[in-house]
Amino acid sequence: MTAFRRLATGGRIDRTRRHAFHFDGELCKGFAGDTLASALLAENITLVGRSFKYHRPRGFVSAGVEEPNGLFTIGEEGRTEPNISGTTIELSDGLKARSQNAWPSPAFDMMAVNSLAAPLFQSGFYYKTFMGPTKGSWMFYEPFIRKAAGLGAGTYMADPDRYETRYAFCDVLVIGSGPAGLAATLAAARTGARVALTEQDSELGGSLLSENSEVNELWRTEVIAELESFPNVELKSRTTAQGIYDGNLVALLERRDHLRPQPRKGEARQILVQLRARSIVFATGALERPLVFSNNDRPGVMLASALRTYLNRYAVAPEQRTLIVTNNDTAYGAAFDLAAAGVAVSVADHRSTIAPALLNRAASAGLAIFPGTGIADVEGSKGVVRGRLSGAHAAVVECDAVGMSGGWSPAVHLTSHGGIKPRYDETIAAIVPGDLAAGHFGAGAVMGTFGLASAISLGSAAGINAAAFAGLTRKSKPVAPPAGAEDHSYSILPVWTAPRESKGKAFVDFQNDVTARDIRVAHEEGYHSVEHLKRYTTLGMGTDQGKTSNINALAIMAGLRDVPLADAGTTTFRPPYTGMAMGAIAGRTIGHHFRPHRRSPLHDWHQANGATFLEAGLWMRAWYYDWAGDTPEAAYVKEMELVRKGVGISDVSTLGKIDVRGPDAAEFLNRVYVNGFAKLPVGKARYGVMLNDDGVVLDDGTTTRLTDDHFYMTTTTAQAGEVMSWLEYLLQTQWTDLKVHVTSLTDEWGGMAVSGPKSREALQLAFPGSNLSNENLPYMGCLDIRQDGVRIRLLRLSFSGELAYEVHVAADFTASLWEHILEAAAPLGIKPYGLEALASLRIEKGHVAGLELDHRNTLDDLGLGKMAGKEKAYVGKELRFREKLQAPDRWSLVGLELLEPDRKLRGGAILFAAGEPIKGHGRGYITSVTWSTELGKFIALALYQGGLKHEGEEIICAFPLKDEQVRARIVSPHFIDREGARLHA
Amino acid sequence: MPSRRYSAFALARHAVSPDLPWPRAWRSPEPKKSYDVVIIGGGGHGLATAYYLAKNHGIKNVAVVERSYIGSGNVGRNTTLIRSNYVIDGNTQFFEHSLKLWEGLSHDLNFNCMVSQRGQIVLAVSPGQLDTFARRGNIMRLNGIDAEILDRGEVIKLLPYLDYSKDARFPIWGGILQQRAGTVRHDAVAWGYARAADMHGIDIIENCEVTGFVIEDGKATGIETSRGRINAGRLGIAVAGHTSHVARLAGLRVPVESHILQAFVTEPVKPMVHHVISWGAELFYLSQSDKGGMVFGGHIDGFNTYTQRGQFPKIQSVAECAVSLLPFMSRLRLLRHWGGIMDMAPDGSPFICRTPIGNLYLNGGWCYQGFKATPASGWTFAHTIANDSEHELNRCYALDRFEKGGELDDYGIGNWTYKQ
Amino acid sequence: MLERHSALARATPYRSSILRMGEAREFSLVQVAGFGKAFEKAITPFLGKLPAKVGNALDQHGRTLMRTEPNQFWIVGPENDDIAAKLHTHAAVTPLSHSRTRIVIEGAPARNLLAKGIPLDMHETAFKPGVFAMTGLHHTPVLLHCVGENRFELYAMRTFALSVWEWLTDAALEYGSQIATSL
Amino acid sequence: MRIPCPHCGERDVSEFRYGGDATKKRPAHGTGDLKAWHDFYFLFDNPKGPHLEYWQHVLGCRQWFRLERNTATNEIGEAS
Ligand SMILES: Cc1cc2nc3c(=O)[nH]c(=O)nc-3n(C[C@H](O)[C@H](O)[C@H](O)COP(=O)(O)OP(=O)(O)OC[C@H]3O[C@@H](n4cnc5c(N)ncnc54)[C@H](O)[C@@H]3O)c2cc1C
Ligand SMILES: NC(=O)c1ccc[n+]([C@@H]2O[C@H](COP(=O)([O-])OP(=O)(O)OC[C@H]3O[C@@H](n4cnc5c(N)ncnc54)[C@H](O)[C@@H]3O)[C@@H](O)[C@H]2O)c1
Ligand SMILES: Cc1cc2nc3c(=O)[nH]c(=O)nc-3n(C[C@H](O)[C@H](O)[C@H](O)COP(=O)(O)O)c2cc1C
Ligand SMILES: [Zn+2]
Repeated sequence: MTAFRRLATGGRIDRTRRHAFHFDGELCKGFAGDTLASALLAENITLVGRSFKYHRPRGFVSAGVEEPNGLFTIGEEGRTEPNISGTTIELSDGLKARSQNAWPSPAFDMMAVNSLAAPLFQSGFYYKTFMGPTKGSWMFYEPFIRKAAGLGAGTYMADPDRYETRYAFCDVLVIGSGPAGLAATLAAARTGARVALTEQDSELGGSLLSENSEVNELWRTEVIAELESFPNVELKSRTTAQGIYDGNLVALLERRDHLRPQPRKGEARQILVQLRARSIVFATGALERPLVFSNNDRPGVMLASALRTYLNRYAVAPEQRTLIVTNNDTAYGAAFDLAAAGVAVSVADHRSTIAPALLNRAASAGLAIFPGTGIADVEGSKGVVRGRLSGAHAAVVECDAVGMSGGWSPAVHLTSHGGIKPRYDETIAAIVPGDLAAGHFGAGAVMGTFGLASAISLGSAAGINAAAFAGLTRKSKPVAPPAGAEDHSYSILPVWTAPRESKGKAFVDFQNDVTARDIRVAHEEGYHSVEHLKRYTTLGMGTDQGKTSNINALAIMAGLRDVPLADAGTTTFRPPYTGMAMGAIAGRTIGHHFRPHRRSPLHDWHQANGATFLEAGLWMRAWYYDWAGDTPEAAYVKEMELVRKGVGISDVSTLGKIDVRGPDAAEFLNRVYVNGFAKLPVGKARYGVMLNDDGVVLDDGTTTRLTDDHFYMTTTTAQAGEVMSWLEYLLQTQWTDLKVHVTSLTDEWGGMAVSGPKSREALQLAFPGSNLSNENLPYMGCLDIRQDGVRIRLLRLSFSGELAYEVHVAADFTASLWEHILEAAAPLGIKPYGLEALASLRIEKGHVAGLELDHRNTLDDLGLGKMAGKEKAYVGKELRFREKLQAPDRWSLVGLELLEPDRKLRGGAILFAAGEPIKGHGRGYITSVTWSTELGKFIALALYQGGLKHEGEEIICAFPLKDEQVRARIVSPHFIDREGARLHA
Repeated sequence: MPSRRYSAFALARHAVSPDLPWPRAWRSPEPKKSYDVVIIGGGGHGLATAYYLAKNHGIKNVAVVERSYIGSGNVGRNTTLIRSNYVIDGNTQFFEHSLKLWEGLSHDLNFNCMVSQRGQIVLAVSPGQLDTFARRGNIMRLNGIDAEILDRGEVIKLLPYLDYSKDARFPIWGGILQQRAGTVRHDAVAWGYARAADMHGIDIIENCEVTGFVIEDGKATGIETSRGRINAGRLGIAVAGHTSHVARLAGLRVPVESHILQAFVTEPVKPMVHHVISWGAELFYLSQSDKGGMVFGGHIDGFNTYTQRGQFPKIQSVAECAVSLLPFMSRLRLLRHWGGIMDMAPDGSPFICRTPIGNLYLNGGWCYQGFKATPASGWTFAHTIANDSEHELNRCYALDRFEKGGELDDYGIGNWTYKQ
Repeated sequence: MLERHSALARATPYRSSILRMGEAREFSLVQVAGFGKAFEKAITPFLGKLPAKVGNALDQHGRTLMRTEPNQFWIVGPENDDIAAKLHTHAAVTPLSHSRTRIVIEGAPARNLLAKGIPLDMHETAFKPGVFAMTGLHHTPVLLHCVGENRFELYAMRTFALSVWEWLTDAALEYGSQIATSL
Repeated sequence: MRIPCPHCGERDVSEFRYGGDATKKRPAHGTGDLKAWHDFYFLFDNPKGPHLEYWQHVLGCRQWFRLERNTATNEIGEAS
């Protein structure tokens, strides 16, 4: 019966440092250097979970990242982490691990009844049922299916830990620290290259750590010692190369949480490194494959190499007897080491002829060898009791553990991320890398060369070649192998599937409970392509991504289809190589730091003076001020009245500002704006509209001519970046003959709008020395003045429709000037007004803004058609005249007045002509709404079919989301001061 | 030959007699010399088109030719969101028709596509955005489509695990819910349509790449393929990301650019997220698959490519969205990520139409909305091919609409393929 | 009297024994641009030798010249520098002193800190004193100038400066004092 | 992906902004040639293979330039 024990001596564990940990609430003990898996085995806990579909008892299969079975939920509260494989978790004191898919416990699991219904759950059964009785029935079944699936349970609590990201660069990156990787690193380092070695394991050494050879261990420590002496070498253990991206970008996940479950302040739990390597050496080794036979999922059935690792690295061995079943040479390594540790070992070898060297050594080590013999089945329910052999020797062997080896699969994953398909190699019955990309090199088991000496010599060569590719050609002497290192011959007899007669389930993908029979069913139904096989059976789609199962499955399917494995192909290898925390990918760019805040030069003032802010794109904008009220609804009305009746000041620093200059500046603007700018007089501003090439409105703003060849352009806040890039595009790629320079001044200048009938008075108080008379600074005029030696630009523009000015000044002075104006004009009752009022005032005036400029509307839709130059050429002129863009019944800009005093207009309401049925898409919709202080009613801007042709008509504004319909009248969008008397006052 | 119908009974029968073989879902026939109709592209749209040609129009001498394995394209790699929340006249009706077809699809195909109407919530991050959502919702209601507007409090009730703290960079102002929206098991759609089409005698020919067209005096009469020449009375192109490439073989230059969109899945966990969640701060959407993985995605990488590999900066920004909106995602582990090639149209809306070449029809320009469109796309494309004229549902999806200014820009993004 | 108000006036200061980080004010930044080689000839008398390619900086006459575009230079000088006036008639001169906030980062961990957010090789053999680069930090455009072995001047957009500062001080948590994340 | 800016050298793709097919010839303005403008703006060759395209070093020197890139492999060629 399956049983394991800890040996008194040996292994790499530190017996002086004990760790206490909990498994399903039970207190267990282990040592530093243990993994959760080795510690549990040492405690003879072999049944650690249940499979997710059939709820079969499961134990550890492997000792590494490929583990399909031994998954746990570790940590508590915000640190709860499901689906962690016990073979990769380093034991730490106080670790809490819980089993999955088992209730109340793995040993006694209620859901085990599932296995009775097992015959139903063959591949694809979901697609064949749960359809009835009615159409929507799936909605009834789905919750049960969902509950049953899903492995471990996560937590809703936020993750308390910190993650960081980092950029790094090097000449040569070596992935994997086995003999091949160590040799490559050393050889590359000797050329003077900047070398990084990355190893997912906690120690460097790879497969060497699983051996018990003193010479090899000596070699390992000497090489590492020499590497540590190089300033140009970075050794990263606990760092997994997760993916390789275009441009030789390698995503490395560095784990820092191994020994401290709760990191200190500012200390990252994990770090994602984006490393750019000039060249890469793959030394990722190979993963052993299970054999497919009945009940091969019983706890105690493991990979032979895993038994060897547990023995040599963790000093954990099967109680007394072990049965090794293999089709190749490597399993003998495990067999000999186990025998040497006093375990009685029998070996069933599918091959009838075995290398004499092995047979002799076996004989002297006292192993029972059964050539030409495989395994048909294992007996035992929650562990193995005995193995039933078949073939030349149909013996029954009592044992505590079964070590299986179906051959080796090179870890080719990373070599394939760039899109290069791996290929099948007959001689070792394995998938090996296809051609490597330029700058990529490989050595050791990953390339399918399974020998120590060759791993080192080829690794050393790869290191030198990689350095040379990165431009470092200095001589570097090859790395010498350990004394007496040799390449044992490697032979394998591929056997992919169990002898037919046995009836128990034979698993291919342990985690997803995919059996050989499921593959047969997929074949019957025609899901032949490896991709269909995968998707139909979910094979290889688990947390292990099929590291142990893919090749066996492909081979079985190839066999059923009777095509050579080479033609079957493989599924696509995708990053990440092993699961990686989402938090690590996001790093610190989350929460408050998710995206930068863009702040006006007046931000601090707003904050200190009762402003409530609103996110507008990246900008933080002063929405309304508490002097006017504590809700936006209350405040904006007060702020509007202030502007209509007296004077207010508002922050317009967010406007895009662009410096346009050069001999051809006027010509340039004349081309990008629909209206003329060539003849704009110096000292004058003009409102302009730009189209995109497609003839749709891109942006609007005012542009001022400062001198003949110098203009000051403003854009909308939202489009500033787009417009800037667009102007640069035109100048740098299309109109390269134009001598024009554009520079963004958005950050250089702050701006404020001083608006209201009393605005001139206000500014006069602020700038007593300047002549602000209507003559000297008329509407659309520009005047540069100085105050305390600081240049201030006064633009007589109005967004609100009142007499108004924009005051622009260098950013650092904006707050000070703002305060100066507030003080100077205090007698007039000047106060700040925010974004909400700003937007409402412009609605009353009928100025279009973001909600109307949504890339769907034309000049004519917005009632601006008249602006466009008839004769001159401008961007968008041609496509603007496309048939449908000129159609008379297009939706175009109108104003609306609410006709039902006690009710409300709402943005997003759909418009209908009075009396017509309220359905379909209507004749338009409301873009922006406000309460009009001037008119004492709700008004809105809207787009309506045919536009102002319908002026005066009564229409219906439907808002079915609130079961509302209100009556409104179509009016001019210019609700106030149509003839513009106030502007020119 | 045993009945090919799927049912609990059939399952039971196979359970008791394990050696009773299941019938093939679809045959893999050798291409015939000639067909009445050949559909190019064995994705969702191509297969659906073939199925509706047989079912709605009685045209059964049909082949679907697929370069690789069916479902190898976007239908097999998308984030499976279905919805019908469109504002533009034409889009609204088309996508609602699609959603109605989804609702009956498993029954219709006798194949469980796991149509899960778990509801989609789109989150607004500003009052202005809430207004644009309101317009959307109102249009939906006025066209008989379900929609509810949610205030912040209602969102908190439905999705208590989002970040509502003061640290949230973009506070949630509310959202819009379509309860009938949801997800569908993507591969099942390809397989279900293929199997149902096959039952009508339609040939599904995999590993058969179209390499050229046979065009005689302005009419398409056949195709050259990697498996030889196939003659056809009529030809339909439904190759999504490869639209330009295949159309060019017929001498057509089309308003489509191929861009990569990435998708992501975490390790499977027990049910946590019971809706489809979309975010208004940056394009981001997430749902939990029945297998338990969080399936999510963002915007396209932003430059044209035919590689199915994404760039890391986009991967990062999507992860940032995920963790910022759903802080608990931080500890979940990314299992796999991949990409698909999308046929981006300037206005983000598709083409289902005749072409300047006789007997040649085009279905493309799907951007990231093509999966939800699959049934209606097949339905209307079949109609267009069968009748050599557009169905009223796809009349607005003409190839030459830009010449006339007939853009259908549902989100007001503007005519840029790399922004849509 | 009008006074200058820094974008970082309200920022939480950063303290650390190994890393110095703070705003360096009192500088003038002038951008000069022109067309073709002629303009370079015209401004050389006032500025001296011009950096040959984008990315090179030269210190001379108490000023730092940086070529920021093929036909454009940045002149960083003392706050009261009058160079703008001198160049006015010879090139397109644009004062930008207020558009950028200059942050000095100095100390052993400086390079590691910057490597957390700047997608450039910060290795001392790669990013040497006298080199500058225009690149991105926290999604915003920045100009990073290496002015000493482990001393850098970072020019951030004024409207983003506080966010960049918040990002930097958060990233530097492991080297020094805690800061509140939300300001 | 790494993109070689002609002025700043090789940089991370995240510093750039894509600008579309650079082989398209922009028709003259003011000709009223609707067809030419339609084809220029709305039609794409969208080749699977070599592609000459515009990029702007938007977080760097802000210069627009042409770049050769293979859309089938993302292999980067010359920038000009
Ligand atoms: C990551 C991602 C996420 C998405 N998310 C969603 C979503 O949530 N909701 C949604 O509605 N849409 C989504 N989409 C979009 C949707 O998947 C596609 O629009 C839709 O699948 C396209 O239709 P299709 O299924 O026919 O395309 P495909 O499945 O790509 O079919 C096209 C087929 O044509 C074949 N083909 C190409 N060239 C040739 C040739 N020369 N000869 C023969 N065959 C050829 C291809 O191999 C392919 O199988 C997403 C797309 C992606 C990539
Ligand atoms: N079939 C065989 O005979 C066989 C099979 C395997 C190993 N071996 C022996 O192993 C040695 C081969 O040496 P090797 O160096 O090629 O392989 P190795 O197994 O010794 O080392 C590979 C290392 O790469 C690491 N690794 C894998 N993927 C990684 C990733 N994505 N990121 C970071 N680290 C990763 C692994 O953790 C491991 O430490 C030889 O001594 C050989 O005899 C033999
Ligand atoms: C909705 C959805 C869910 C997925 N879930 C998983 C999963 O749980 N495990 C997995 O390995 N892959 C999953 N995938 C990804 C596929 O394995 C595969 O990567 C994707 O279909 C693209 O195919 P390719 O990687 O072969 O190019 C999922 C894909 C989709 C579209
Ligand atoms: Zn550059």
